[in-house]
Order: sequence, then structure tokens, then C-alpha cells
Amino acid sequence: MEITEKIVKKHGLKKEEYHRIKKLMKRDPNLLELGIFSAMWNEHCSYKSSRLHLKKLPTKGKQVIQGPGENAGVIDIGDNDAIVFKIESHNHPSYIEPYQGAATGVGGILRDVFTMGARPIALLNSIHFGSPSHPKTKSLLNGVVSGIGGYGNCMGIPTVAGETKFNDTYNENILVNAMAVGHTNKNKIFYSKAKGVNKLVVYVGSKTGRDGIHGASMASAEFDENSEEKKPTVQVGDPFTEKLLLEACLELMKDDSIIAIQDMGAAGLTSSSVEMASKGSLGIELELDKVPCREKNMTPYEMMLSESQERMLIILEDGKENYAKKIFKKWDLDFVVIGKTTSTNNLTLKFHGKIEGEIPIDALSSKAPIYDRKWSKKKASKKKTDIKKLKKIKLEDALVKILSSPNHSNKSWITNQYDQMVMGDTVQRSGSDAAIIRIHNKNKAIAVSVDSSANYCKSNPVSGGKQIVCENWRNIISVGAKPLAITNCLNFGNPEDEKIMGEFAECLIGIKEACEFLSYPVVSGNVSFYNGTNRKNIFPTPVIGGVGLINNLKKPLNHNFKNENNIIILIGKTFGHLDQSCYLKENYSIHDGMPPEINLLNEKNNGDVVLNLIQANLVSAAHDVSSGGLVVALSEMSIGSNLGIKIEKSKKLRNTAQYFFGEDQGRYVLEIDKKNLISVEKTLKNNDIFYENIGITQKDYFEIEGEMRLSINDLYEINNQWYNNY
Amino acid sequence: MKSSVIVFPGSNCDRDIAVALEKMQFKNKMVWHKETSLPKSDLIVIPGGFSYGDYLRSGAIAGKSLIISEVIKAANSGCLILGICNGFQILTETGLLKGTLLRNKNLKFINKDVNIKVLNNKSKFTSKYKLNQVLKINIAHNEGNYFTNEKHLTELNTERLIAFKYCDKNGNINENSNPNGAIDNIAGIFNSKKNILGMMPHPERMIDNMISNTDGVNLFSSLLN
Amino acid sequence: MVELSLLNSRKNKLKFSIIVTLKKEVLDPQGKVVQNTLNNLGMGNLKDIRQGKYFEIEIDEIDQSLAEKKVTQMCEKLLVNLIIEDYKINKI
Amino acid sequence: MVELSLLNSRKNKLKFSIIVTLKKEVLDPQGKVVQNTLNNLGMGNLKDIRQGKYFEIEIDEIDQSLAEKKVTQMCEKLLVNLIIEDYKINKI
Ligand SMILES: Nc1ncnc2c1ncn2[C@@H]1O[C@H](COP(=O)(O)OP(=O)(O)O)[C@@H](O)[C@H]1O
Ligand SMILES: [Mg+2]
Repeated sequence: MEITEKIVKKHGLKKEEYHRIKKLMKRDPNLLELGIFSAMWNEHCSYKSSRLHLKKLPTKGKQVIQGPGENAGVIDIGDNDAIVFKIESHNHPSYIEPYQGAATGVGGILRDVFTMGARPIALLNSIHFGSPSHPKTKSLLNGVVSGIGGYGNCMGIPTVAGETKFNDTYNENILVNAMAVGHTNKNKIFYSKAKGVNKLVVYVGSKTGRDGIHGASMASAEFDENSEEKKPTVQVGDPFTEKLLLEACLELMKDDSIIAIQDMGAAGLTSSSVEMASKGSLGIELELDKVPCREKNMTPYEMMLSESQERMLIILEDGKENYAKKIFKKWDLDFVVIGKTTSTNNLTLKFHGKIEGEIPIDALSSKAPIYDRKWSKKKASKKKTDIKKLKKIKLEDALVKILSSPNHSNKSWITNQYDQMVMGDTVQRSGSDAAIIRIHNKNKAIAVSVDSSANYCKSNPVSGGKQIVCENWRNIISVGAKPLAITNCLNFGNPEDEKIMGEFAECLIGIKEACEFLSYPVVSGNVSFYNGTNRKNIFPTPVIGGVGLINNLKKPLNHNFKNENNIIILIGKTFGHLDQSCYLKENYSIHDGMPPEINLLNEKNNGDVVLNLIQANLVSAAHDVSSGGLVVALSEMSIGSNLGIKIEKSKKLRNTAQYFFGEDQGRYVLEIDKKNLISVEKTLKNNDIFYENIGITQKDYFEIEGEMRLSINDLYEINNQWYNNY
Repeated sequence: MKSSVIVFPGSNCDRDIAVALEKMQFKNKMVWHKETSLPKSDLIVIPGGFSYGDYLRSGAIAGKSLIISEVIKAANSGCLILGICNGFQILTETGLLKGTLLRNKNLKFINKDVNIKVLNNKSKFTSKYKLNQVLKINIAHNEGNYFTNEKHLTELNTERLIAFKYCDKNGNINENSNPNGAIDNIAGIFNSKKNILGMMPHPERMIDNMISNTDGVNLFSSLLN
Repeated sequence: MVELSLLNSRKNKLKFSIIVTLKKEVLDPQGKVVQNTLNNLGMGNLKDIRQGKYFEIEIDEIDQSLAEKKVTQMCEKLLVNLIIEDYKINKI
Repeated sequence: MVELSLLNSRKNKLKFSIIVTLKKEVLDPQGKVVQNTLNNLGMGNLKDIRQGKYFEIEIDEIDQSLAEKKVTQMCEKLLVNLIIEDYKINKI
């Protein structure tokens, strides 16, 4: 069959890219080969638009065992324990079929983690929806949440943290990012680099169907008129099979049968085989007749491009076939030798005894295109809202408005649908700044959190990028953990648009700067471009997933107030920055202006000292101040605990709204027992930390002198009604 | 005390219950569902999870497995059997316990700490609790909505075969304290000989103050007596 | 009185069955496990099993074609996930 | 050859549908929610909705009555929870 221009286009390849393919192949590719190129050269697999920028991120550190480039990042948490983690997007599939899209997103990220030999111990998610009043939002929310729960619950892995946001910008393009965290012995990590010639290539897991054969299969519809059976199929998650796959893989990983292992994610068999061969500078030969298929008459094209879930590719040591097979049989899973490694440096595909396709591995990997796309800097917004010119709103009314808004309402409607307790090591569930998961059988724990701030990033990508790393760092610190490393999911619009590419480049500059300053390296991540429709791109939404370590788990900390009559201290300076704040958005629908500045020096100082205080057991509760400012942070500490506060109004700031709702960065609220006050203040002074004693905790009432007094019960109700009424 | 935990494909609270049993000094063995005989045990636990993905009906397929006929034999000869969550569902599917577990009334998976009340402490499973004691225990299930027919319900009541009911923190048993729609707020039941207990809440999640509370401990220590 | 309203309601009601099945090529994890189990239970001559949902709907409507339209609407709006499922409506 | 075996297999196979519904006296949480939702969607003339499961089974058997017996067995042994569910088998 002749490869026409139309077919090339349907495969998402540009004319120039097709020429490059012909040059690399030294001939015209056939359809199978073209499909493989299209899969490997698309944005998702090749990172062709993002690679140059990603390279600049700091990825090293004493704690880093494996940075980006493997299935997931790996960090060292001492005592031979390693933590393996990564975040990934499943935005488009979740918009089409929210339940299955979200479920398979969770399934995919779990495979990335257990491929490396780690048992998953926690799941997180960052989900962004359109406006609640958009007709699709409700069913998308329902579907996504039950899909995430459906998969994680069935696997028996606790879903412990996340974030849920609503914004018009996601009306036509929701974001569903899932993060998985696993634990393993640091000497038992498995990689995807093939080694040795003539080693068996083994297919394990579910059978291959015609699932998710993307644009490619649309192309195939055109040259085959009776194409009903060739329509791409939505991927359906099968968490039960994945659970079996997890147990079987971990069982096999107990000894040294595996040379390399790679899950079949996007572009399934194609990317997994090419990646293993490419990393090992080898060739790979597959006999496609042997691929376990779910459907009749599947073509090599379909087998290579299928995105059926719950499958893995393993390169086995010599003499281990029977041993390994037995394990997979025990777990009722397919185990089929489908090929071998070769010295040809080609991907060779055989079907019915004939070579149906042969492509140099490097043409698919190292020689794939990389673009230095044009990008333009964002102009700084000059707008500044003059707070004095706004109609005055009572503090209580403004607070109620925020606490009852979709974005700030209590998320237990969501988190109650996730099993947070299975595995028996969840020290801190959803609802605090970060979740805490104990390392099984040990007296230490990790803290995990995911965060994003699309509004900040939209108005100023550089400082937004910085801010989001800092907020994540603060969340980890607030539960008393030392932040170790992050993963990131970069959700952006169309990179071929200069402005969008600019948002991407500038966000990364910000992320890089913050990560460097805080020694908070990036060890894994994922880029999702083309979020949006036509010319309407989503706000730039980088999502940061952080992991921290609690070395001595004596008294885990969360943000709930603990006792009456304790002192409340605000760490960090309050300037009263209201532009881009949720106060202006929720109360005045004002969306412009610049986000608050980030002062990395203060950020680091404040964070380090707060962590010291917590580790010295001097803090009863801690919470970072983020969206909504001081008063929202205080409310959250009250609502969780049934204890109120009594706050004296600061005389320093003239404007109440600025003081209580300002979103200045680098701030924390601490609850301090009176008996610890002297040592706390001493430490703060010694370290030049700016702080204010703002009040005390008290029974039953949330009270700000001269401004408001509300019972905690009312506050709770206000914060809890939205989801239940939606 | 010797205990055995039956592991099905898709079980996922098997490790949690093993940790609890060992912490409470049981000599515990894990038993893979394909095995055809049981190690000698005083207590057999069928753990929570999603055996066979909960496909068809939760517990249905595990209820047909090889090892289950051994469990039934053991049960009939008086061995203590504890089914937690999915284990409870499996026990109803095998007929060892009557009734069934329907989908939660809100059709959603529910994970939270709920209160349950001890309605009968005259059993090998509950003797260490006080009568009417209110416990706080975690639930995590899709199908915990217990249902049975009138006749059996009467029997449960007259024979005092209801082990636990959902209640509020003050012990009130009503619609508001019923998380999943279970008939009469039933959270756990015995068979007529009271050597079998099926319950939706997870006592094995409540044995460690670092994680939750220790309201589950007495269930295990009752068994040790 | 009672009889009359009963009669009335009978006249007014039309009953339909709806069968919803997964599209042919969509993975059916449940069906797979059920088939294996039936095989293990010694029912080896089972060739194929497809699973689906069933609804029986009674609606207050005299006009059959109107009623059918309504049922179709219910299917498309709620009962069926058109992306992965097919459905059939029958008057019963 | 191909055609012959195809013919053969066709002859050997019998197809049945099974409809499994909750018994009348069993509360049907799902049905209730579906009914409410449909009402909220403005399909208020819905009188009653019952939900159930549907299976399509193909078995390797020429004798219809034997086949039916087998299908009944599958129902009673696995597919149906007789405590709460009723079932109907139809040849299709
Ligand atoms: N989709 C979700 N899944 C799990 N947990 C969530 C989800 N959305 C929000 N949460 C939890 O709700 C709590 C509040 O979230 P958020 O306001 O974003 O916290 P923060 O501002 O401290 O990052 C956190 O504990 C978070 O983990
Ligand atoms: Mg926080």
C-alpha cells in the first residue's frame, strides 16, 4: 500500500518529519513502520517540544538514586530503603470516558512504579475540572472520582492525598493526573535497560485488544472500508488483573531472573520494546504471531500500537523461563516468549514467518526529532486592584464565601470514596497538608503532597513555577517531614503556539530556580501538551508531587489545633498581597494582576526553621498559608479540630482584608503550647525569622476581635455543604 | 492459638490481618486458595479485599474456590471463622452465614471511621468488649448493605446473633448512623452456633494508635481466651 | 374507585426491557473471570459468555412510539455509556 | 475445510440469554437511584424501573434440553444468588 500524504497526516506526522523518516530508513516505510514512527515520534513518547527545557531542571542530589529517564524516579531514604515515585496525566481519555480514563490512569502510573521493583504504598491525584455550572462537570467529577477509587481500592493501595480544583479554563479539557509512590530495597531496583544478545523477550499480563489505537487507527479506517471492527476502542481498566500482575512481578523480582523490565504504557508493545533495546544499544526481534490477542485477526499494526492495559515486557536471564512461567501461571496470567534481543540494532517484526517491518532502533529513539520551538515571554500585568476602591465586604461574609466555594470546600465527599487505610500504614490521611505513610515495619515515614496553582502560573509563569514548588515544599514541611525530591506533571496547551510555549518555558525556569534553591530535585515527571480545544488553551498547570522523610516517627503532626489556650504564631511577613488572590476572585470576580512574589531566601529559612521546631517537638499543629490567606488557614485548623481561636487584629496593617486574605508566600501558622513558647521564640529570633503572635486557641468559637465570631460547628457546616448539595 | 488467613487472587487486606494476628501473638499461616487442605487452625480468617475483582457479585467467585469446601468442613466441626468485609461477603456466598450484602445505598464506595455498638459480648469473638460498648472502626466497602429476609432477621434478633450495629458516637442506632443502608443497621452477625462472625468493619485497622485507635484489639484478645 | 384507577393505570402504562451490553471489542474483565470460573466448575463446554445490564421500565404513556422515544432518551442520557456500550430496547 | 468447521461449530452451538433480577422484596438501591435521577432529568412519567444483570451464553451442545439443563446449572451454581435473585432463561 502506498503511503499518501493523507495517511501521513492522519498519523500526526508533519511533512518534514515524514522526509526525515524516509532518510533514516533509506526507503519509504510501510504502513506498520509508519504507525510505529508516529507512535514513537509523537509528543507523548518523544518529548520533542519539551526536551530542551526539561534538560535544565536539577535532577541530582545525594538522595537521588535514579532521576528522570526511567519508569519512575528513585530516592534514598536511608537504611537501604528506597522510594520510587512518579506522576502522570490521563487528561484526554478521562474527558472522553471519565471512569475508565481515570481508572486506567491510576493503573498506568502504578505499573511505572512496580516495574521498578517497588511495592506501591500510596496513590495521589490532582484533578482539575471546569466550572461547576458547566453541564459536563458534574458527571466528569463523579466519573473521575469513582474511577480513581475503583482502581486503587481494588488494588488495595491507599489513595491518601490530592487536590481538586474547578476553573472555567478546564471546561473542555479536564486534567486528571495520578501519582504513585512505592517502596523497595535500594539494592533491588529494576531498570529497563536490556543487556546481552539472544535473551528472551517475554510478554506477561493481559491479552492485547484493539484498545486505544489512536489517530493511527483512524487512518486505517480510511484504507479499509469495512472498518467497523477497526474503530479505536476505549481502554477499560482491569484492576483485578493488575493486582495479579503486581504480585506476580514482585514474586519474580525476589531473585535475579530479570535483566530488564518495562511496562506497556502509551504505544504499548512498540515503546516498551524500543525503549529496552535503545537503552541497551541492542536490537530486538518480535514474532507477532505469538502475541496473546483478545480479538481475532489482529494485524501487526494493531498489535504494535494497541494500548491495552495491564501488560509488561520482560527480558529474562538465560535458563529462567520455566521458573518465571510457573509464577505467572500461579497468578493466572499470560506468559509468552515473543522474541529475543539481537545485535542488529533494529526493531524487527515478524509475522507468519515474514519480516513485516524493520526499523533502526535509533531512528525511533535518539534520532527522533527535537524542537527548539519559538516561545515568547509573558508581559507582566500592570493592573493592580486598589482595595480601597472596592465595595467593602465584611470579613465574615468574605470568609464564608470562600469556605463554601467549590475550590475551598471540604473534600471528604471525594476522599471518603478512596480506601485510605488499607495496608495499615497510613499515619495521616487526606485532609492535612500532606499525607504520612509509614514504612512498613519501621519507625519512619514519608510525607507526600501534590499541588498546583494555575492562576498564578497564568499571570506570571516564572513566579508561578517557583510558587508551586515552594507550596509543595511547605506542605511537606508542615507535617514535619524533610522535603527530598519531586515529580512533576506539566499540563499545558498547544506548544506550537508561541505564547503557550512561552508559558511552558517560563514555568520551567521558575520550577528550576526553586528546586535548585531548595535542593529539591526533580526525579521523574510527565508532559501533557495540547490541552485545550482549537485556539482555547488551558491555563498552564504544572503539578508538583513531592516526597519528604520523617526519620523518627514519634508524634506525627497535622494541622488540627490540639488544645485550648495555646499560642498561635504566624511565621513569615504579611504584606497583604491580594492580586490573584482567592479573596478577589470569589468576592469580586477580579482575576487580573500579578501573583505574590516568591522570596526563595525567606522561603528556605522559614521552612528550615519550622521543620526544626517540629522535629524538636515544640509545635502542636502546623499549617502553611496558601490560597485564601491567613484566615482560611486558621479556619482549616479549627474545622479539623473543633477548637476555635481568638485573634487580635494586627495594628501594623491598615487593611483587614489585606492582612487576613493576602496570599503572601513563605508563611506558616503554628500552634505552640505555652510551655514551649520561650524556646520557640528563641529559635525564631536566633534565625532571624519574622513572626507574629497573633492569638490563642479557645473553645468552640472562631473569633477575630472586632470583626467576627462564629461557632466552629457553623464553620464546619459552611465548609461541608457544597459537595453534598452539588 | 493457631490462625490461618485464606488468600484469594484479589485479596488485599491479607497482610493487614496477618500483621494484626501476629501482633496479638497468634501463630499465623497464609493459605493460598488453590490449596486443598488447611493447616491445623483454631481460627480461620477470610480477609478483606476484592477477591476476583468482586466481579459478578462480591465474594461470589471466591465462594466457589477449592479451599472454601475445607473452610466449610472446618466451620461445621466448630472451628472459629472470621470474615471481614470481603470475607463477610464470601461467607454469605458460601451459605455459612445467611443473608447477603447489597450495594451501599448511595452507590458509592465508603471509607471512613464509623461507630458500631457491641450487641452481644457473649461470644468467642466479643467477650472482651462490654455489652453496648461503642467502638470506632474503619469501614471500606462498596457492598456493605446487609440484607436478609424477615424470618432470618427475627432469628438474628431472638437468638441474639447480631454482633454489631452501626450507631453514632453516643450509641444511638438510627438512620443517620447507618452508613450503607444495612437492614436494622447491622454491621456484623454470627451464625447460630456463634463460631462464625462476619463483619463489614475492619478491626485489623484499629490495633495501632499511630494509625488509628485500638478499638479492634479486644476482638483478637477475646479470641485468645 | 380502586378498580377504576387500577384500570386506568394499566391502560396508561407501557413496559419495555432494555439490554445493555459492552461493545464487542471492549475488554470485559468480568466476563473473562466468570467464564474461567464456570470452566473450573466443570462446565467446560461453555463457548462464550457476554455480560450486561438489564432494565425493565414501565412508563406512563399511551402512545407507543412516544414511549419508545422516551425510553431511548433514558438510555442515551443515563442508562447507557454510549462510548463503551450498546443497547437494545424491546416492548414487553 | 474452513467452511466445514465453521458449519460444524455453528451447528454445535446453542445460545441462551439469562436475565437475573433482584427479588421483589429485596431493596434495590441502584434502581432507586436510577429512578430518582431519571425523574430529575425530567422524565417524570417513569412509573417503575427494575434493574438486573444480563448474560448471553453460547454452549457447545446439540441437544437443546440438555443445553438448557446446563445453563440452569450455571445459574444455580454461580450466576445467580438465589437468596436475593430470580432468573429467566431464554433460547435465542
Ligand atoms: N482528589 C483528591 N484526592 C485525595 N485527596 C484530596 C483530593 N482533593 C483534595 N484532597 C485532600 O484534601 C486536603 C485539602 O486539599 P488542599 O486544599 O489542596 O490542600 P493544600 O492547600 O494544603 O494543598 C488535602 O489533604 C488533600 O490531600
Ligand atoms: Mg497546605
